[in-house]
Amino acid sequence: MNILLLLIIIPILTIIGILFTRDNKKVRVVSAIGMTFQLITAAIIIIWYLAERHAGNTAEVLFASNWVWYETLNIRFYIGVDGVSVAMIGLTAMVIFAGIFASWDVDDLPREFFTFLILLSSGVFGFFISLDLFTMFLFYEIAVIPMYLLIGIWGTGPRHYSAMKLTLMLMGGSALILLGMLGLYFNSNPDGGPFTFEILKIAKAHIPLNTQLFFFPFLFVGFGVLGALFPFHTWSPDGHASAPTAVSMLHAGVLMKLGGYGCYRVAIFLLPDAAHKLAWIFLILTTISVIYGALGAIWQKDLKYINAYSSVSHCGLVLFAILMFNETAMNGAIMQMISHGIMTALFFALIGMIYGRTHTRYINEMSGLMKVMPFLAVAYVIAGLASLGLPGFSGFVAEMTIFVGAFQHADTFHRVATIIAASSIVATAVYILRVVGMMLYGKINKEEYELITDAKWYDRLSVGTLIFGITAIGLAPLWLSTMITGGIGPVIEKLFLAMN
Amino acid sequence: MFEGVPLSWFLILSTVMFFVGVYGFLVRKNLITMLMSIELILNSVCINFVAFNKILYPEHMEGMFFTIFIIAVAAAEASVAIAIIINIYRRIVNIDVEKMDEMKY
Amino acid sequence: MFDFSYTIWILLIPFFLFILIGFWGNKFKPAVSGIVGSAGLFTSWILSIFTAYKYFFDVGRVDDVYQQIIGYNTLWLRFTDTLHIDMGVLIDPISVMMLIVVTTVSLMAHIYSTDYLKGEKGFERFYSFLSLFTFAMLGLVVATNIFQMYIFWELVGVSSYLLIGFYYTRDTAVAASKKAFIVTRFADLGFLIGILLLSYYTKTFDFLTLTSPTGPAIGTPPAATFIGLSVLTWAMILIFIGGAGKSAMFPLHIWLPDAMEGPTPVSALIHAATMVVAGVYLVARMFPIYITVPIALQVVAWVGAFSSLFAAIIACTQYDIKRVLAYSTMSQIGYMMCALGVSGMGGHEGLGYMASMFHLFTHAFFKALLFLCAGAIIHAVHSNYLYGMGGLRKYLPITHITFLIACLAISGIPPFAGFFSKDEILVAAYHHDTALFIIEYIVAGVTAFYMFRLYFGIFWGKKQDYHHTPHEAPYSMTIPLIFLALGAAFAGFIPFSHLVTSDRQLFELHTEWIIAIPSIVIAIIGIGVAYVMYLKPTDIPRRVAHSLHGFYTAAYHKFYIDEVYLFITQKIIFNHISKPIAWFDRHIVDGSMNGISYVTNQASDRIRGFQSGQLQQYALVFVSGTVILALVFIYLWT
Amino acid sequence: MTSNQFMFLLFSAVIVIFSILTVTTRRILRAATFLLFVLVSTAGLYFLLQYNFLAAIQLTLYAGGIVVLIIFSILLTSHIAEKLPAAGLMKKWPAALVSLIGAALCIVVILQYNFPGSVGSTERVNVRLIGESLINYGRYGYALPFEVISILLIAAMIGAIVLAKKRKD
Repeated sequence: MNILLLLIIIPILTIIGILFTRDNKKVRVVSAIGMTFQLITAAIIIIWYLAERHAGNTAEVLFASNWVWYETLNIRFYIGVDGVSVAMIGLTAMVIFAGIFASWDVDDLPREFFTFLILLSSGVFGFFISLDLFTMFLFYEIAVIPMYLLIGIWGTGPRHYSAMKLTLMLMGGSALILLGMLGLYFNSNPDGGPFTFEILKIAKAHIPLNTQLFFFPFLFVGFGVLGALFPFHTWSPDGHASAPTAVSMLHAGVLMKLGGYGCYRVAIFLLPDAAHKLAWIFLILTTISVIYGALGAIWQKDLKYINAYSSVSHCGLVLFAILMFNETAMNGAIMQMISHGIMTALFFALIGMIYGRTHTRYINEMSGLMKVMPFLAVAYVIAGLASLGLPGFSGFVAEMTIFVGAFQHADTFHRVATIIAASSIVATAVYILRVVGMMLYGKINKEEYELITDAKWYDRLSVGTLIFGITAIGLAPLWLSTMITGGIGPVIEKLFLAMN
Repeated sequence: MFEGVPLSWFLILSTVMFFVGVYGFLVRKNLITMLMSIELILNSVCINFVAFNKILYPEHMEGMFFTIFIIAVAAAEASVAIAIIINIYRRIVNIDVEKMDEMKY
Repeated sequence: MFDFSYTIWILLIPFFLFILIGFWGNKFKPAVSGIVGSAGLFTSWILSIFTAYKYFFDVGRVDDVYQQIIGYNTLWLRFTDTLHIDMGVLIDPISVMMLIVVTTVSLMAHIYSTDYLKGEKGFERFYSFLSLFTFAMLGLVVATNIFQMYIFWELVGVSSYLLIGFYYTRDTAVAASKKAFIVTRFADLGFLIGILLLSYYTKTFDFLTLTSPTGPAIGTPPAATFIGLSVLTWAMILIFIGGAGKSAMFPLHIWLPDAMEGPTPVSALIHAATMVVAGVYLVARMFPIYITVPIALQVVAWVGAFSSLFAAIIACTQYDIKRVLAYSTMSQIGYMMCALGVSGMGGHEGLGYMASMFHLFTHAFFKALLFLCAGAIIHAVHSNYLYGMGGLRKYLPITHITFLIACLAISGIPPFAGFFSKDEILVAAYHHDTALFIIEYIVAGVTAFYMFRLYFGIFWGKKQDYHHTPHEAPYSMTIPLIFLALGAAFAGFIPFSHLVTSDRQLFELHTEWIIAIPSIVIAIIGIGVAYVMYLKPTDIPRRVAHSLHGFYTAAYHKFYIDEVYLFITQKIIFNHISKPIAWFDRHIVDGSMNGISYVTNQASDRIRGFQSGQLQQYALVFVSGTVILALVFIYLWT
Repeated sequence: MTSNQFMFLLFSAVIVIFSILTVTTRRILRAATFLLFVLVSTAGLYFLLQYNFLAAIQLTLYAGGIVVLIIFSILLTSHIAEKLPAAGLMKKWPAALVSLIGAALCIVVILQYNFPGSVGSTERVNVRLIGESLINYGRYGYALPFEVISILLIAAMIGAIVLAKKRKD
């Protein structure tokens, strides 16, 4: 029995449990129990992984299991983790755990809501642990589809439009991914013999440059859509604005990371030569994403839009760093994924809680909330400070790793791009402080806000978990950095070979 | 042995009749008149069969037999069609084909 | 070798206080937070004093050279094999001096605030932020590498933000805090890029490696150039931009006057004595590198000199006493920067460096004292404005005396502390560049003038009708005043040239009376002018202002720098960049995505129209199709 | 002109004229009547071609059965006096065009094709022969189509009854 399977089995058991729960009120309890176990499992996996590495296990992936799924096409159910995926598992478990508590007061069809939410998370977990492109794609779809229902049914505002837009754009992306993956499959064995979907095997094959050049854009753009690559990011503001709290959290926190992870694990790792040749195009796009998202956020009035644009900026930084092709920047990219994942989940959780109390998301309609809900307001300030890259929080660690790493590039173009990207930290400060200043500080502007209550215990638990995450990484980043460095070794090695 | 009339005359006749039937089918709105147009089409085909049989292969009888079968099928078709028409008439008190577009899209 | 690893506790005590008061402060009575905070900081202060004693008088000096000692170091984050952030404590003359300054002023602010902020909402919040600031500032001064400095640099920035915005229900305070953070953040971007440049060429963050004469920055400087200047020059200029932002040098000074919206002890601690001198400290810390790139050092000198003059002129026209002090701070920091800029390396050449540090040290005392006095005055009259004050000397005797001492000190009247340090700066400037010397000389006079304008305006002048009789502050506020006044009076006798020098070797200092006497004279002239104009309410100030009409108005409006910034941020960035981007995103990028979906929709609608349900239409198409196919196959495709 | 030709032309004139009238008249009962004329004339053609049995079937089944059926249904669904609305021009013209082009195309093809003359001798088709063929399952036997047709007819009969039956609800 592979411990990684637990990550998929626990959600399924939880869903079964939810379906057999009579009382609608108990559904959330069942979900919470299930996701607590999930969180514990993830923690055990991380600790176990670190212990194995400490004990000198140098295998490329740990906890690997490989079952044949469909003999004829050589499709396998192949799971295993390295430093990067372990980190992502930890992130996902944390966000879904917080997400369950953040949606504690969903009254409308709670059974279905939690079922889809957990189904989505199981897709994400599956994606991160799979080492076979086919399995990966399968889990990817499992993660994306429930999103449509979750936004379409439980969303707010123009939810059908947003859900449709989001789903269609992501589906478009996944169509590209599918093409790219099939391209990889049919070129996975240029020397003859059966084709394979296994990532580690494809990585060893020598795919001709022209083929790589053809398929790389498919994969990178396909995953890039999910990673909010400019100009394919527009699903993000609308989608996030309409999605219910927990869905925004999971989506921005975790699902968008599938994009970055996919770019890293599939596009860059398997097509390194093409990555080298084409990196400059995408580097320009990602640099634009970073600046553009930050500047775009300054003008917005809707909290969720601000955060969505901020996500565009931060996720742009992830792809930006991945394209730098050196160990430090890559390390920073993964850390940024984790950091942004927790941070933005925290943001969306808080926005949901604030919206639930004030019934507006427009910052100019709110003022002085610090006074009536100190806990949420302080948490929001913390999230904001983390987001603008304050030392002591994870954002700083990730961004600095990216900037230092990217700046080590010998090429002037890359260093100029780094400087441009780094200037986003000022714009970030502007829009974060603008929100904090307008919404939390000042005097209370409406009488009904006087009656607002502060966070409930489940809100506190949800927010507390995430704050713990960002500060833990922010104060002691070394272990995480070391763990990730171990994971990205093979990718860097491959890129290095491709460079020469 | 049939003398005097060339095969092409029969064929031209049936062609004309056939396309008159087609025209009727395309233009008439009333379901029953459309059915009549179909009868015309069928009839023209029958004439073809018979003429081919008689003029080209007088020793065989396939054309005639097929005509018989067509007539039988036409009878069956007419009866079912009329049953349907009456049914439709009961439902929408009309047998205008243009009004029957519920199956669109 | 003496083990300095305990010094980490000087930082950690405030950090734990921050956590403790931040999380559990509201569980107890507010006073508990004040007492715990002050007591904790007292421990830190004792430790700092002990460290200073040990370092300067016991173990620090080996063969007449002060050693740079790594008291504590631990790996925090590794980027590459050579680039890594360590967290540690570097003990050398300037860091030890700063430890003293920071803990002393912070302790005074802590004690002072127990009464100053009594009864305010958020009392414990104030103390936790104060502890956070102290922690960050201490971390900054003892940084062993430039990245650690950057980390704490950001942290002092944020604690300054939080403390300026302490009265968060006041819109001006919120705006000021935002402004302070964003302006310094912008400067920090320069700092960050400077660090990146420096680290790219030297492959290290470590101060000791960077400043070592044989190190990668000095021993083997990178050959690369950019627009005619070496990358090292660029890196140092960029780093100086960071320092200029924190130290409120022109043109990044605009946040400092607004920052006076914060509680007065905060102004005293952060915006007078400690955080704003971080820029000076940064330049001093990197001084061995600056000395190898003269152009960067020129920039430092001129920016410093210009800021000092600029701020001094504005200070003469302001009525908010805290703002006057803020501009005065800016002016004095300009002095320090200028002193660094004119300094050389080693022995008497490094006089400017020594003088700058000396002035930093004395300035911390008298400027903190001035602010705390201002706090006591505001506490008494509930107003910030000069025209609401006058004749207070009888009501506030202790404040009066201490304020006078501070004014004399800042004006450079012997034997008060400011005289010694300012005099050395003038000497250093005189030997380096006459133009700079003249600027600084004028500034000395202007400083004396505006300080005594303040002094006479507050304590003399016409008597005001106060709502209730002003009364002297309680002991917890006057004791820090007296303590700092002692410092302001006698700190000048500390033999700095034996303690803090550019090459850490002591040298003998001689007072150059040829400079000192004119500087005393101009200070007395300044005081005299102020005496004439402000001792009694007269018409002279108005007439002077009138005769200098345009210039006066410009100075009164701070030379419209704020408006320029507002124009750039509001009009250009907000309205002409961000708004169009938002529009572009919604309408062009998203519009094209929606356009794709619209076209698809329309196309599908058209295609759907074919399936009309009209039987005869189908039949017509079918027949036509058949006919066309027949035609095609018979005639065209044979 | 032989008598055959004359008879043929006569019948075909009737057929063509009444066909056209069938599809153009606006009175539905007249259309049925004209259809009857067409069918009868067709039967006449069969007679001309000496397929007497076939002609008889045509007369009884078509003229006698189907047309009567049609007339019944007309009486059930329309008023006799009612004039059908004329078809729109947008409908007429394309249909006429397609029909004309189709007809012209077919006629041109027919005229261009050179049909071989008849070869075999002929014998008069008698009813016995037809009957034997219908139940013969050897060469030239039609037992299978015959059975199929009978099943079809039964199915159609049942289907027609079921369809036309009035629903209880």
